[in-house]
Amino acid sequence: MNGIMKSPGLPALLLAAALPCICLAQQETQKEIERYRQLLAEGNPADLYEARGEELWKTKRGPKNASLQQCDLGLGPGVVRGAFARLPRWFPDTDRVEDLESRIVTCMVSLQGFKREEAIRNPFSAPGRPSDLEALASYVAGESKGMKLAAPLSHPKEIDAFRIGEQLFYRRAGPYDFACVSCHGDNGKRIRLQELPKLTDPNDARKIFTTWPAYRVSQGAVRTMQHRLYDCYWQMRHPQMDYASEASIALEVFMAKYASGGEIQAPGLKR
Amino acid sequence: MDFKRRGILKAGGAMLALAAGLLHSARTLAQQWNKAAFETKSFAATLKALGAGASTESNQIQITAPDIAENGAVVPITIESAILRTQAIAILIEKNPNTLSADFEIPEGTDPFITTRVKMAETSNIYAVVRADGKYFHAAKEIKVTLGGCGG
Amino acid sequence: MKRLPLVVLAALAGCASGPSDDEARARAEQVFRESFTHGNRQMAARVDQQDEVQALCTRYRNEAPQDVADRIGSAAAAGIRYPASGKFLGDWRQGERIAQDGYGLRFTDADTKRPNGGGCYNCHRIAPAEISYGTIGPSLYRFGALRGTGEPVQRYVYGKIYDSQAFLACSHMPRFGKNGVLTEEQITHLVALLLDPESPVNK
Amino acid sequence: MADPMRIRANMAGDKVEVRVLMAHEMETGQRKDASGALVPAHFIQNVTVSCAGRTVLSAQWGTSISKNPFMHFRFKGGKPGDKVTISWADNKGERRTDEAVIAGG
Repeated sequence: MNGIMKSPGLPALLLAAALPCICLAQQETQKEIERYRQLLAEGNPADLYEARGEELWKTKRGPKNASLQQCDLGLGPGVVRGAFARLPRWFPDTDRVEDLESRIVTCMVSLQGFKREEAIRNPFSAPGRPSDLEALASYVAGESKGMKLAAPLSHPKEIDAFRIGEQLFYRRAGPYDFACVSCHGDNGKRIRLQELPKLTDPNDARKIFTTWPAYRVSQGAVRTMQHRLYDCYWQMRHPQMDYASEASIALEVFMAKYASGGEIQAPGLKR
Repeated sequence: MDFKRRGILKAGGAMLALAAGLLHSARTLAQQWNKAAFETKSFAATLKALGAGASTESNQIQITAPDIAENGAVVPITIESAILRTQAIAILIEKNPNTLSADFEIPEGTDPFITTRVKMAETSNIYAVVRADGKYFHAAKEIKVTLGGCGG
Repeated sequence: MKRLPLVVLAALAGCASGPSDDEARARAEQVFRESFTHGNRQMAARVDQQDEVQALCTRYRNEAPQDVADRIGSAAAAGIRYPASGKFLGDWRQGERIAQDGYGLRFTDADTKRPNGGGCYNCHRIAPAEISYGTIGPSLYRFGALRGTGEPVQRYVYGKIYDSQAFLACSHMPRFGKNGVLTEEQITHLVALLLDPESPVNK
Repeated sequence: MADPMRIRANMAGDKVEVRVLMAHEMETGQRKDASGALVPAHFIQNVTVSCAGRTVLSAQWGTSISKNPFMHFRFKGGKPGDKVTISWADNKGERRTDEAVIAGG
């Protein structure tokens, strides 16, 4: 909390006295939520998305009737195993820093001949309207499960992206005056019962950043990092963020630095 | 337990042309759907529609489920019956628009144990109803459904 | 949180090597505007421009130096419009509904006639019955019982909701009144939720 | 045609342990879409599991089984190499059948 609350006669110790009994009930709730998550762990519906993504990866599609099996995700054409653990990164062919989703789109355009607007027409699935990008992202992410995140931060454009991401992380705007840091700036904080990672603390960042994309039970779908950012800005009373925008990738580069070394556990399973 | 894709035989729709016996049962599958039971609105009404006269509470039925569900869309629940000759296990969610959620027939040789995931409209009692030797038994557990995140 | 000496604060603000902080901030502003081009135009216009408080809190990462914090605080305090009637206590039942309701000002909230919610439970514990509460803000449970319910406290709570930065510069809490999120009447209902002896908060 | 199920079947002592994930929207008929119209109910009503020509589990489901349904159960009488076949039918007459070979213990 920022500074001591300046207010008439707040006996801070009085409030502190009330805390222990509140905390106890709190731990019960937290323990039960943890149990809820464990009971779900034995079968992650994201597996359905990984299988469909693998199918799509290998299927010839688009004007050029080609598959994505020659896509270079950073470890060479066609190498999928471990590629996600090195993203986001700078790519020589586009001379841009790209994340998992923007790189898949790049390959859909260059290899399969889709126009970019076509490739990103349905980035977020809705009931009865599955998204190829969510399935493809689930498959590629799953191929780095268990590996350590090591997104590079050496190329000048990667450093530039980091610095922009850092500025945006603290940028307060809109009717709620929110920035990312408003919710992700402290350890052990929650919105309702949803714990919030402090994204500039490696201990939190390593455990959380590495679990996206993830199947979200509240949405009955796998959601990617692009959706995560789009959804955050929705809650921050900002307008729709453009899919795979430069700002989204800059924020990912910023977060990836603090999550570096974390074990990839994607696709994850979340509320 | 992660599903290893490679180890699993991936069967496409073509599997439909299976041995006639199975196809036959797949076709008759759809008729056996107890519409009346799935439209009941209370524990008692569901019991009647399932053909149960009375049902006695039993501590031989174990319900494993979280006390608090972070989201009502997916609530994991496991039911295990220690009652001999358990023939069926049903899941009832009292406060849902339709109480009956699922009815599992347990043939000879299959464990009286089932795990699945249900949707809960709000905090409610969940009943596990067991039919054994034609008699009905039940156990109940309250599950709190909370509003996660800052939506709402 | 201990106050850092001014010189350290200034250094912190420009901590990254390479392009100066101002250059990085200008670059970020340009990237920000180019990344919200397909969505709602009015909302984009509003977030493209930061007001002075938002810009200062961003620059100092919510830890403004004392002189800046004092300036923010006094300007905020001066800007609070208290109810002309002088009546701070509304209906705590409506206050509970407003505190539970997170609707309003999102790009999916099409019904502009429906009043905005306050979403207070997202960050605060308030009435004991609600176990799904947040912890970004302090617990407000027994607020009236602990701090009294007289006119000065009513005035403080009204002002804190209207513009939290009048009491804590760069507070995480939105300026509900100042930014036009909640109406005067809605704020009085929230004041009642915290201070009305009959409210479950004080039971 | 719905996506294939993910079936995992392996021996656990003398029993076969099966976990299955099915790709299905499981619409309750109570949900409204973006324009406020009710989305019609679309849910799996019947599930049948067989192994070595014998039905080892059958179920009738209502609208409150979660989307992308999951099931975990055990039965005796199967051995490694046998096939576990799972079929579902939904209220729109759509069907899906998939199978998996029982892995070793």
